[in-house]
Amino acid sequence: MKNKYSIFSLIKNAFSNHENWQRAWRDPEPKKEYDAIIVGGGGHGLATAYYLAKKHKMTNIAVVEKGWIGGGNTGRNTTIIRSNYLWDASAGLYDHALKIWEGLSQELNYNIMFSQRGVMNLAHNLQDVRDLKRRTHANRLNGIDAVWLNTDEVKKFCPIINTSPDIRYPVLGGTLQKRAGTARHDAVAWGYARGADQLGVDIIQNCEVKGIKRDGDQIIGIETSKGYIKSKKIGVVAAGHSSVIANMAGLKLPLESKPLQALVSEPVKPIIDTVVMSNAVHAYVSQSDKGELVIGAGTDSYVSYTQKGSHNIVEETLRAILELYPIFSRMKMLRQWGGIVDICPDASPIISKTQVKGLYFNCGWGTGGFKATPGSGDLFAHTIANDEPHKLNAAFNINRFVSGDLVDEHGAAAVAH
Amino acid sequence: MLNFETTVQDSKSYGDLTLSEVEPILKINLRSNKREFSTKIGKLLSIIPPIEANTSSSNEDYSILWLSPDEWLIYSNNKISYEQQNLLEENLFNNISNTNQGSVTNVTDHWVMINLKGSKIYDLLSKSSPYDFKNFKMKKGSVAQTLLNHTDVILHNIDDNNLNLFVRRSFSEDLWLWINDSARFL
Amino acid sequence: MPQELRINNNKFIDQTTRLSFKFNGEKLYGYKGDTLASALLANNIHLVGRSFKYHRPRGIMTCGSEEPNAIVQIGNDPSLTDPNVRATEIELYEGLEAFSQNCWPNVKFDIGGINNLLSPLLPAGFYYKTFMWPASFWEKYEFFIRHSAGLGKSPTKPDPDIYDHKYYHCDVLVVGGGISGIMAAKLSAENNNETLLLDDKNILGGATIYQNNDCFQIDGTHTNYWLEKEIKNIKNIKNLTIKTRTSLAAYHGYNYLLAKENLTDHLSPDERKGKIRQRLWKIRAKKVIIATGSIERPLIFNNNDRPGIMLSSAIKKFIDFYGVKAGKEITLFTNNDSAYETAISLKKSGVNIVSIIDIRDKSSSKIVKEVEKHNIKIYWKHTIVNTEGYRRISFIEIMQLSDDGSDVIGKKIKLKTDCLGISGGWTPMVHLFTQSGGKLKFRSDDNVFLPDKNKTPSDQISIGSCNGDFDIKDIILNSNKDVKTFLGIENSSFDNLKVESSKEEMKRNIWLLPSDKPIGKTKPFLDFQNDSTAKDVKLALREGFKSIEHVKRYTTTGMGTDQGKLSNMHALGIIAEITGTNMGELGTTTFRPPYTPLTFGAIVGRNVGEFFDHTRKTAMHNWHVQNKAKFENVGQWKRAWYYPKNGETMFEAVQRESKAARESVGILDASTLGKIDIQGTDASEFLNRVYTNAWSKLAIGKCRYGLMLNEDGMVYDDGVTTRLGENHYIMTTTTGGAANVLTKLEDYLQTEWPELDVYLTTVTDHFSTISICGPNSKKILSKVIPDLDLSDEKFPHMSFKNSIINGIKCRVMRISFTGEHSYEINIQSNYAKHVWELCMDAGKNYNITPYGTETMHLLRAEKGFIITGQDTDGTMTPSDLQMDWIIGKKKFDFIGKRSLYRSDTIRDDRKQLVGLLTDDPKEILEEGAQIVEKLNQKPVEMLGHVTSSYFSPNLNKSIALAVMKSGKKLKGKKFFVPMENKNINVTVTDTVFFDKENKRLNA
Amino acid sequence: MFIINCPYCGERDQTEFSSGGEAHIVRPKQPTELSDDEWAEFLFMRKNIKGIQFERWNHSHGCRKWFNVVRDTSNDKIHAVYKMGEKPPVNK
Repeated sequence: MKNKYSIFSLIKNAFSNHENWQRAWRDPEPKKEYDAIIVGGGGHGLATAYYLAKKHKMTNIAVVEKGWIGGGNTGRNTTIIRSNYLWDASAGLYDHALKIWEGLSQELNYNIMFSQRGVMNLAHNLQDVRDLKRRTHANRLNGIDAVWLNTDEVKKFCPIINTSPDIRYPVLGGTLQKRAGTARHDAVAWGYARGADQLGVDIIQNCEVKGIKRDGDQIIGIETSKGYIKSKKIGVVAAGHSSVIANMAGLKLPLESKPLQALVSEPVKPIIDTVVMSNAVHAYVSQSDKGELVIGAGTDSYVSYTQKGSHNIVEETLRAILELYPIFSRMKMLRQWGGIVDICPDASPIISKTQVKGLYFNCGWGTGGFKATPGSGDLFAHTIANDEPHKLNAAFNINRFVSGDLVDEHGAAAVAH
Repeated sequence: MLNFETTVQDSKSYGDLTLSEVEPILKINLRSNKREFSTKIGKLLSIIPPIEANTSSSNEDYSILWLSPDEWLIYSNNKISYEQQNLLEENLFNNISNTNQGSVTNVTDHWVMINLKGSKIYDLLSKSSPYDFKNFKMKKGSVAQTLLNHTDVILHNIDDNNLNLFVRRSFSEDLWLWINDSARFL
Repeated sequence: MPQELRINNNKFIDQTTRLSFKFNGEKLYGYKGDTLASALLANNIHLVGRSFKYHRPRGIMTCGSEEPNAIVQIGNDPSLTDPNVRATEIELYEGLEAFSQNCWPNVKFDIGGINNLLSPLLPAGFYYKTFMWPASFWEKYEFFIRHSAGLGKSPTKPDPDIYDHKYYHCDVLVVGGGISGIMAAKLSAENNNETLLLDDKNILGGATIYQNNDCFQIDGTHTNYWLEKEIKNIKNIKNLTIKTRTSLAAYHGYNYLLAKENLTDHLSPDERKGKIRQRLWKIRAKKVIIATGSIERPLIFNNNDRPGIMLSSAIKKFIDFYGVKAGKEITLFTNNDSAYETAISLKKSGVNIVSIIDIRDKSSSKIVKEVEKHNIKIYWKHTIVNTEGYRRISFIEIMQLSDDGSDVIGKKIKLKTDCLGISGGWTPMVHLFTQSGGKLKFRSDDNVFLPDKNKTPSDQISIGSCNGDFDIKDIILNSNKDVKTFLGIENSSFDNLKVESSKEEMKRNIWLLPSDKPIGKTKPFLDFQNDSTAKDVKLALREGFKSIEHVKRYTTTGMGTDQGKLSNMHALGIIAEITGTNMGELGTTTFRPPYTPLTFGAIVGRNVGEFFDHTRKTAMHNWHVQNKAKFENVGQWKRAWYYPKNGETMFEAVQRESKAARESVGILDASTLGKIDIQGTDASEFLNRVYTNAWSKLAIGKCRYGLMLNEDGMVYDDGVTTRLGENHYIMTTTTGGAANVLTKLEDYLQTEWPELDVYLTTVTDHFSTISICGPNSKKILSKVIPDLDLSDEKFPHMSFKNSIINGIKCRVMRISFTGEHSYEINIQSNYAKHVWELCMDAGKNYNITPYGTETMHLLRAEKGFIITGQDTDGTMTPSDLQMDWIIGKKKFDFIGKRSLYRSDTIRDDRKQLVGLLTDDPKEILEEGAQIVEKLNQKPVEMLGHVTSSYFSPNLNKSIALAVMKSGKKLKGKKFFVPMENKNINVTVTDTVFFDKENKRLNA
Repeated sequence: MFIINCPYCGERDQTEFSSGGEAHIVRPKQPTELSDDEWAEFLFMRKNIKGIQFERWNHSHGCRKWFNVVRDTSNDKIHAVYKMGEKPPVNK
């Protein structure tokens, strides 16, 4: 059993100048064979491994990661967590995740700093109002806390928003989910890694998958930069690189991988105490514990694996930010970066079996996967362990693209972040 | 006769830079990928549509701007009467559209034409156009379709530091405002 | 009062122009040419701010953009205040007001300083390990964490300043105006290249421009004099554009670079008026020469963060460039020769040097010998083990280093000093190079990462010290050679320069210098702003954070506003040492743009306020304004929404407009609909393929409604298309869909069906559309166009006529979106307002009523007509809309057809369009409200939602359209619409509420 | 921000163009004869290649022509452009 983290352990370790802290996770070499292998050591992959071990008692498993854990979209996103989705299937999935978030720090004994400071979505035209009201009604009936705010209530909840009726696209109202908020992204990966490691999961970093081995329709193992590893169950959680892995197994997925950018400002004293998102005027912003404004930009429209997007996307985003928050004009962009997001045609994820036995995919989270991390891991673990989806992820199968039963979240104007 | 009302109806100067909306002249969009099209236009207007990209051909009466390998914009260099405009449009339509040699579409009011003159016009344009004006600037008759303040524009170099800018009517007041605002800070 | 820390004879500072400024309320003065930092130092102020985590007192450490500590708030006007401004960068101006940040009540006494005492409890990542109990308390802890974090304060009022953009295309861009940049710019411009030279300072010349030392000479003169002459010369080259105060922010692919030009930040508030504050340059260069130089490294030792501890090179610049003594009793601490240059500069200006502490065994280079001549005490093979002084350094303690450098030996010596210059060698500024995609290589001689020539993207080079040349001889020789090769130049005026310098002979590097105390009891700071120490890095490694990115994130090293310019190399060095990895293999963390922070204002430029987004206006816009219309934003269009009269509410106005349109006549500006002119012999076939219904048999002069799908079978757009001639149609699209429809149709024509003879031309702006609707519409039209035969025989519903109004051609369609007898006049836009006025005039006696989009929506809902985007959401098929009639079943194919026959699109329990009536006819449903059958479930099963809802004045009851699961089968059934405070009873009906027999079309 | 060499207008800034995704996915001539699986393959399934990709771009703010681009999606380098209907200038 590892050190339990608490204020007492901090005090105790202070006396020994913090020289006796144990490793948060081991650094093992891969075994020859595992009962299951998770490809991809981001939040979703590590959570999947954690729940496989914890709930399904599969402890002879490994997570293989090309680089360092949490180094992909987990460490690059704007950390927004919410569950106010339109469709029942989405609402079920994301609210399942949100419920886990609410107790995750205690579950993992790792402070992931889940901060329920609320997420507000703004409406700027009449169709926005219809769409957001539709969503709010659906949320309420699905048991998700979401309320409609008129313009004055928006202003009251977040006074720095420019709610003047004279701006180009005035704020006509918005929705608020109070249980929503943000969490510390790195901590999520590290907390799950520590938890999984403690349960016996091998987390193998700097281990790139080079090939997927099949025997007919059955998966039998993976070629990696650290050698061949046998397993009859492979769960792929490789985000932007999902198609690359799928191609190794001879599959095509309904995905396109596109650059998504984000940026932070220099840190300042608290100025915005919630998360505000806007679809029509594409901008969303929150403030980190350090004081940086965390701002999400849009995706480029072309496929790219460079982790770099176009400057005009950043420019457009900040234009929208200054429209809604003209007080931020003198704030300075400190850092800007890009990630690779895998996007499905219906802006909903895939958590599914495939036509290859033992090969499972968890992908297509697009621009909004972080919020689903615990739920996605839990449901994917269920799917792998039972070779059947849980009822909460049944709708997110690959076959929906054949049958036409899409879960279209952008048609419904839900901001997909 | 009906009153017409254009959008900008204004002319402004900033130093040696002058901006003015040109009173509407005839504008016709041509499209064709047919072989005889060029000859036909040549016969009708005594001017051949340019084949070379980003160029124009002009005579005393008309300019024809290259827009794409199968699309051109004709405009009359001078104001001509409404009746004459109609005659020309019909003549073109009958000889091109009706003979299946391509399409002829009147776009006179689709575009607003603004004339920019002065030594700093390219400084003005470069505030919000990603286009490299180096060659355009030097070659009279050059045509560029690009973006100016995120708006589609067609630019036609008619002389040194003198160009015509075409912008869609519904965007024209907005772009005019931007041009004037930017001209203050040259 | 003369400033005793000022020296006089200095050419960069204009001592005749005195500037007064305030720091933390205290009135001080400096001179033109000062930065805030140099002016503060001249006033003997080192303590400028407090650190992020422990709130330790911090002073000015550097003289450039790498400054981690001396960052201040400028001004206190809520709209103009600037947080986190580096005192080392901001130029002094008359009336400047600066404040220390991150301290309360003040910088000298800061309550937050208690964190320093608690620091044993606050190692790296402490927050991950605690604040978890009780579970609901995190937000309360977080409140305090947030308030003690952050640095400066955001402005709280809108920024009145103006920001500008400039696209710039050039042959060669030279970044950096130090000696190598000046040489490159000259060579480039003289050889017929349009060249742009950028430098972030107000004066060109980099560090050489104040390098006035006998050891460094070019052609027999001091390097500064030589460079001055060169700079004077290049200003006259015509191909060369020079921009100072312009810092390169980001280097993107395809040689696209962003630079920020500062135009007014150095001016007094009065001088700023009416000027642009900053301009963002968007540069496309055919070739780029990076000459960004290098910055000095600190040394990492116990308590190396006190005010008064500065980079040795900064002390040199303050004395040589600004004419300011950073202290009276200065000590230098070094591992290389650079500190000796500082020593000579100080000596020349009469500053007392306590001693030089050098970790090396010995050095006998020219410059060291020169220093020895001055009888300065040098402690070879010594290190500092501790420093003292809370608000300003007062003492240092030094000890001898063991041979392997891991320990200290011998007796501790205590020295009194008021300023300590530290020099840990140099780090090339490779940020831009790596941003552009270049890969680095490691040079172990002096532990630097350099651009790898073999992994440099084409069309760029790095020269000078950013390329690892630190000796002036190498800089000149290699810059000249490399630029010549890069630009294909044969001869250069720099070919035969005679350069003299002092060659560094001896190097010794220890990333973490030992102390006599155990490391746990020391505070060797790595990242001065974020307060991360070498201990933190060690802790991270101990806990298994192996990757450098993990260490960075766990310890927050390098994540401050200086982006780790000073700290990153040491963090890497320490990780490499502990893990036994070669630094080259370890690599660096990613250098993310921008190089220095960039204001949001500069990035956005003029596109704020009225220029945020385009406003598209119709030809009748001014009429609508004059007639008090309220406007609705539809895409970028402004559309008249309703026209309130005499204080009417929106509801009242819409009721009035709706009644008028059905009872007499209404008039609508429908100009925003997209219009596409379609010509060509295959035009009919084309329409067959893009619409769901059949078009071949449409007679000339007739109109038809069409529905367009996506390939996925979902409704995409709709509108009426009119056959003008055998091969000539005019298509209308929705307002929002206009541009996308055209692009999509062109895509099919160019890509899938190039064999079709079809030409598309948009005429959306050419034609304006005036819709006249209602039983008296015919009377109006006959007045406006008396010659037109409006009889039902000659001009039936769904047909069109060419006509003339007062000599101007127009097209008149008899089509209806309201179910009323209606006409649409399409006329050239420049005449449209006049025709509108003619119609208004003609309708005077018929109470002609202009109506807006809201009334239009209401009227069409009475008839059950859909609005794509409102009643559809990208998930509706034509059949879902109860529009099976519009699917040409016999047609071989059309866009989206195949998708309609997939297993889930043919299901009959899909959501389908229905009408809804509330049991209480006065009750108006909310658009977006959900519909349920059973209330007592959890979660409640939702069957659909309300898409459109109005109070119909013509039926005197509320009506609604909705989509519901299996809606087609539900007619007559009762459901609930649950609201927050009540449940509304509704009944499913037909979608057509008004005039089901369509009698009014021909009324 | 790429520079794209429009085969008709020449080199222009990326902002003048819009991307149209993977190229050479030909719309089936007889969609009705395809199975749901085959139709889904055309509609949704994409190679999403990391490496050399053949893709479509539209010079939407210029000549409005669609054309093909050969781009390496791992470094965004454009290797070639060619017109619709033309054979790729490099091996597919």
